[in-house]
Amino acid sequence: MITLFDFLALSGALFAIGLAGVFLNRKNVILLLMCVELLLLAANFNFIAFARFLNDISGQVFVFFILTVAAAEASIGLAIVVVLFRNRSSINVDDIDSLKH
Amino acid sequence: MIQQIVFIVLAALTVGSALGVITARHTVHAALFLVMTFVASAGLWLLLHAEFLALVLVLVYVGAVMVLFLFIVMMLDTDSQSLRQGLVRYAPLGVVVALIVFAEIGYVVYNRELGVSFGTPLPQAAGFSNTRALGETIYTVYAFPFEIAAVVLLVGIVAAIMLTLRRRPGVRHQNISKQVRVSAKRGRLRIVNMPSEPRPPEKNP
Amino acid sequence: MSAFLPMLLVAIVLAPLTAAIIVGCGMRFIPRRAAHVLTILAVALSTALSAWVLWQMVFAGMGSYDINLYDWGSIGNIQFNIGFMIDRLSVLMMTVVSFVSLMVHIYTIGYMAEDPGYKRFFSYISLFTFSMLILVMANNFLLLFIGWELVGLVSYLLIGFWYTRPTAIRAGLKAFIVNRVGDFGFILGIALVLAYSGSLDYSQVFAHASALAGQHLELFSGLVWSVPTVICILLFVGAVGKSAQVPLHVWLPDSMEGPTPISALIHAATMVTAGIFMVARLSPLFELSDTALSMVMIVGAITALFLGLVGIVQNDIKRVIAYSTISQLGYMATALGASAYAAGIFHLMTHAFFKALLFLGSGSVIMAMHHDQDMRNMGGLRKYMPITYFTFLAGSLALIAFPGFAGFFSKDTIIDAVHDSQRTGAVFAYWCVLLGTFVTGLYTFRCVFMTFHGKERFVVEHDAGHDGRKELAPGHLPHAPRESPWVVTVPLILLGIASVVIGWLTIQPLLYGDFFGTSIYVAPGHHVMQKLAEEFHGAGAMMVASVTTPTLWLALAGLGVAWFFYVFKPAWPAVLARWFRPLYLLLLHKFYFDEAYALFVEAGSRALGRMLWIGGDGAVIDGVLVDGSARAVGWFSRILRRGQTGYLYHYAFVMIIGLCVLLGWLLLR
Amino acid sequence: MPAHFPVLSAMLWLPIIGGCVVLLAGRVWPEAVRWLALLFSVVVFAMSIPLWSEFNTHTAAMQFVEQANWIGAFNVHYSLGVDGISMPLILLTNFMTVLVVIAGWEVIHYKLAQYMASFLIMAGLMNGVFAAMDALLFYVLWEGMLIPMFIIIGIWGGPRRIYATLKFFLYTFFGSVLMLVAIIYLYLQAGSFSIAAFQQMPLGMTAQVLIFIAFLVAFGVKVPMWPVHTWLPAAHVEAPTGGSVILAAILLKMGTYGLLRFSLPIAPNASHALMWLMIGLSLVAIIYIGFVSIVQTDMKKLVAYSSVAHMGFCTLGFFIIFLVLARTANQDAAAMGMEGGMVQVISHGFVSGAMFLCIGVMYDRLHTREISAYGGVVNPMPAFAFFFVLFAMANVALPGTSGFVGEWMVILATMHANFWVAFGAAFTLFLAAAFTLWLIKRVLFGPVGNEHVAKMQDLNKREFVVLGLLAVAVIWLGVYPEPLLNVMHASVTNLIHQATISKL
Repeated sequence: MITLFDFLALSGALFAIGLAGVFLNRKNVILLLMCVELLLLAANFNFIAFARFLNDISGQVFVFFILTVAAAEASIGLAIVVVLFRNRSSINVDDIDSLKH
Repeated sequence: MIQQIVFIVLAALTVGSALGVITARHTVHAALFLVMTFVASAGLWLLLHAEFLALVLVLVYVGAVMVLFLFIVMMLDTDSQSLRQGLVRYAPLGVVVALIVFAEIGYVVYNRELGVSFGTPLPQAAGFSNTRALGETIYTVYAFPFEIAAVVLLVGIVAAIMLTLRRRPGVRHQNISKQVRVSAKRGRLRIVNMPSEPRPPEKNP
Repeated sequence: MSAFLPMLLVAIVLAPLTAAIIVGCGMRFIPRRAAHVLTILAVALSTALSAWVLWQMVFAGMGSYDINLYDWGSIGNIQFNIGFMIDRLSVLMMTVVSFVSLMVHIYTIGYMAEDPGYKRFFSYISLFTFSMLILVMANNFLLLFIGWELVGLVSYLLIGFWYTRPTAIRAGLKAFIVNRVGDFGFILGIALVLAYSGSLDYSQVFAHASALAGQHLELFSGLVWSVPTVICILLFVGAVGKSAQVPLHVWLPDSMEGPTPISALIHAATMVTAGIFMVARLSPLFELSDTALSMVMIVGAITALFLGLVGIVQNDIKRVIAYSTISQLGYMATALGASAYAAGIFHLMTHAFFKALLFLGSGSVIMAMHHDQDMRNMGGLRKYMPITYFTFLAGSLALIAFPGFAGFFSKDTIIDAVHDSQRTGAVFAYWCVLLGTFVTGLYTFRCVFMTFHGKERFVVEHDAGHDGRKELAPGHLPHAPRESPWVVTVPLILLGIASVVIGWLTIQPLLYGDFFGTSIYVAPGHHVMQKLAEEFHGAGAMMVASVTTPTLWLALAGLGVAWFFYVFKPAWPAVLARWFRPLYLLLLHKFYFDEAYALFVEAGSRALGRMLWIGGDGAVIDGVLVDGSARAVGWFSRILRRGQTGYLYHYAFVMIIGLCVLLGWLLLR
Repeated sequence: MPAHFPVLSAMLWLPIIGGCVVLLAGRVWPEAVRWLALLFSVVVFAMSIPLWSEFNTHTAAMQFVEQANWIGAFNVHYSLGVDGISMPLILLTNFMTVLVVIAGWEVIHYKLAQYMASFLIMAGLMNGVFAAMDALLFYVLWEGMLIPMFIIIGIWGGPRRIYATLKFFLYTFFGSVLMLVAIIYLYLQAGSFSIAAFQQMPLGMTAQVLIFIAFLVAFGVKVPMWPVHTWLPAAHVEAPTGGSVILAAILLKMGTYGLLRFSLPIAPNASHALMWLMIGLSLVAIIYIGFVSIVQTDMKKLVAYSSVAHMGFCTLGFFIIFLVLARTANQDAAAMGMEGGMVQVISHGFVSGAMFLCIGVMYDRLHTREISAYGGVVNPMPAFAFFFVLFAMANVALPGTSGFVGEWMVILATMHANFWVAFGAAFTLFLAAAFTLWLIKRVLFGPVGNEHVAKMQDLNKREFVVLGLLAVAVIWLGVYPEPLLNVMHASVTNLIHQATISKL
């Protein structure tokens, strides 16, 4: 039998990998966005698993919304990356430091 | 039994490709790994009887969002070598943090009473349609949030367009509406009132 | 009669004020002639009405009169009123003030004839008359103080009348500020009166004066003062300022920068005597404190002698008279200190006439000399301006107390009164005032001889242009000195007559008759005047008796010395000045009062101000407290800023790690 | 005017509406801006006259009261009312606003509509501050009023205006934040924001002392008391003439008003315990600042410092009451001190406003405030010199001018309490004379200082009207202050009563 625990463990692993990805690929904005997608995916896993095991469809509704927002986020994030690249010819996070100077 | 085998395979595939996302040398590879993760996840969601969302994940995420990612990655001429510099510097920290978070999550999941029965999902009635149930809930209970989600997407579209819109100087346009609106009285013709006889010459110019 | 009187009193006061306002505000619109006609009519009205009230009081048996006009302000039981108290003392002052003011008004027509500020001047002196009248007519301390300050204001404005002269405006400022130092004590004294008697009305305060006597005040811990002593000393500080007593006399000589009519009116006859009047008016309070009266006497005596000495070395004709004024005010103060208030007021009155005369006479001389005031450039003017000479001489004789002239009666009485006084310091005061007569004789006739006798030390330049427009060096005149016009000489003659006869006529009623009645209070045991009254056998007898007193001979000795040095051997004074150089310098520098004040008060307060401003406000408050706290915040922020690297991923890391820690804390707690 | 007419609301809102109308007119009809501003200010002033004429002088209760719910959840009310302490201040505000509008008539060219609107809006807010009976309403208006002043100094100010506005804003804001804390504490204790409830509520000694100090910082900055006065010279020097006038004439008065409305009645025991602190600070203000004023070289700074010294008299008069009552139990003498302080408040409004206007008149001609740039101004400008000397004399507290009344009453009341305090207070007699008349001497008198001075034009009609109105006010108050005292008396007596009963 596949238990709830299995799914939660899997989502935990995905979440941890997403976090580690933020640390590893700290310079590449596109990869950072991908890591965020991983984090969201982990969260979605939890929702769906709980929806299944509690037999409550609302969990899936939330996933639906999260997907919506994630899509919007990804599109705007990528648009920003494009503008950024256009202005700076780089997507290196190290170069985005006008807040510091 | 088959389900368990499928689960193990898909879970391994998910975790493995997720690891691939964060460790891939090239951004394109990372994106492709992410596609793999999503596809495997969609399979897992099918196991959880979330057929509609599994399909949405594949169609919208893999089909649209990830393509967009690949588009951008390929469109921008990024120097992936410089981006990977100093990768190891924070890697131990990342691993430690990831382990800690994983341990914490595991602790929560394992030790705390979550209020649900582990391992025994309730059986579903015959003829149950996941899509129909989801649709009934979304269009009744969550109708208003659903509309807001639509607005969020609209805003996302508008914002993305506005951000990337570029006005190039020196491009000649035709402004049709301006051309149509033009009239003789406004702007084209000016009637100047001139004195009919010349002024006496001023002493000091 | 009594329904009519308040209106009449208000008319006395308001007539000059109205004239002053009309002339002052309408300065641009009314002609010059209207300015003097209007003000003179107003002051003449005041004079006539005052004289009428005086007549009513003395001969028609009118009693004293106390009336409140309106309620200036009231807080529960504390009432501040505007009201008049008319008794024999105030009505005498009113008459003297308005009469002298009238004379000065008339004189001004001639003296200021060519001045561009003609109308302004008339406005000011009318305003002054108003202020002085409310000062003397007040029935409470508030109105007294109001009048007291207003005369100070007008004095300030008039000393600085020629506002383009730096010395004049400086003198005006000095006069005001020095007077304010006196007022500092005055207002504290008034405040004490209110605090201990609950009222500011003379009648109330005097009625409860005896209750004050028993009260004490601990100013310094362990040092207990009686309340009347503190009050009277503080009030007298005001008088010291206003009446130019040591050490606040320094403003009066400088005030001679003002036009001469003002010197006559304000700085000789009326305003400077306000302090004397005030002490006499408040005699019921002063009688409670022997200490305060001793102080009054000693200060007065010092002023009388030592500032007279300064007069000997001055060369500016007006300054000589100014120092004589200070000295004579010292005599008056000494009389007050000896409880001889009547004698003090009597001297005030005679002095008002003859000193106004002297100033107006000197003004006449100054006009003839084309506004040159240095006596070293005069001499022999007697034959050019006989009227001025004889009136001036009359005034001088009155000043040195020559028998028969007004000053004789008043000054001799003062000296006798001080002689008889038993008060602490009376012996010292007696010797001061006695020696003072010699000094008076000396400087007065030095002035007369240098101005009117001897060689002519001025040069007449006939070719200098008859219009006199060309600037001439001091001592150079475009034409020979001439007698002044009638508007100048008539007041001189009138005042001259008054200076001769006023003492003779009024000594009997004023000093030994019961003229002042209840308006001056002398405590039992302080009656020096009673003793004098027993020895008094009429004005003629007093004159005869004076031959046997040292006073006359000292004065004549002064006169003789003056004649010797300034007519007989005019070269000797310079030799003497060389021989006694330190003494000469001391006198020439007026005992270095001005220098000391300039150094300690003026420069000192400026240095203190600068120190407080730059050191206190700038360095401590702004530097340490305000900027210091700003710097502390800045320092703290600089440390915090290190955390803000500006790198996106650092913020992300902090968020993630924070999340970890938060989660861990939630789990482990 | 009908009896139920909400006159105080009109005082509060009409100027604000007027300000908006003027702003609008600046866009659509710029020629009318001046006249509209004048119209509104005069109408408001005219409407405030009934406050005086229909005022009941026999009661200390609030009059012309208006009450409405504002924020029900927190028990906040929109409640307005005046007593004898606030009513004269409202009249003063509206009077000075008229003068400021006239004074800016042709001097201001840059953004005229905004300038006029700022003053109108500020007048409304200040009226509201004086009329508010609800602490939160008071606080909101108090803070709101900072904004127009901030704008006035920041836009029409001198070269260092940004520094001055920041200093001004930070100082006052620092104080008022503490006040907000105190108000919230009091609300939690009383369950309502009504000032009257605050005044009646018992409070422990520690709480009283803390509240007193919080209010003291807020109001002391505004008064301003030594040592939190250094923003004032900076702000005055940089502010335009109208700003200086309102700043000196009204804004400072809000500090003294706050002391009377909040500190004394809400924390009477703390006031009593800390009276020596207040008396000491007042005396320091009078003497220390007097000396500092002497050495100023900038005319506006000099008058600003002299304001600090004069406001010292107000606070001295307010807090001497405890000492007077302790020494003599003489209620009338205590009332005299407090009323003297109040008269000084009003009088200083006229006098300092007039002084700043006079300096503004000269500044408009020569564009400098340095004393040394002038000299002999009386020669080209005799009429101006008349007014300047008159107001200088009021600044010196010469009898017959309004400046005298307050100082006289305060010194006399102080003498009931302590000789040496009165002695210190009386220093003002010659310190004020020294710095004011020395200024007059250097600026007005003497030969014409330079060719710029020689070219100065005498007052025009507009300036003459402004200064003339002030001169009338100054002399009227000096010659006959009884009407003003009469208005205040009942409220002051009540306040002294409140301040002397223990709330422990």
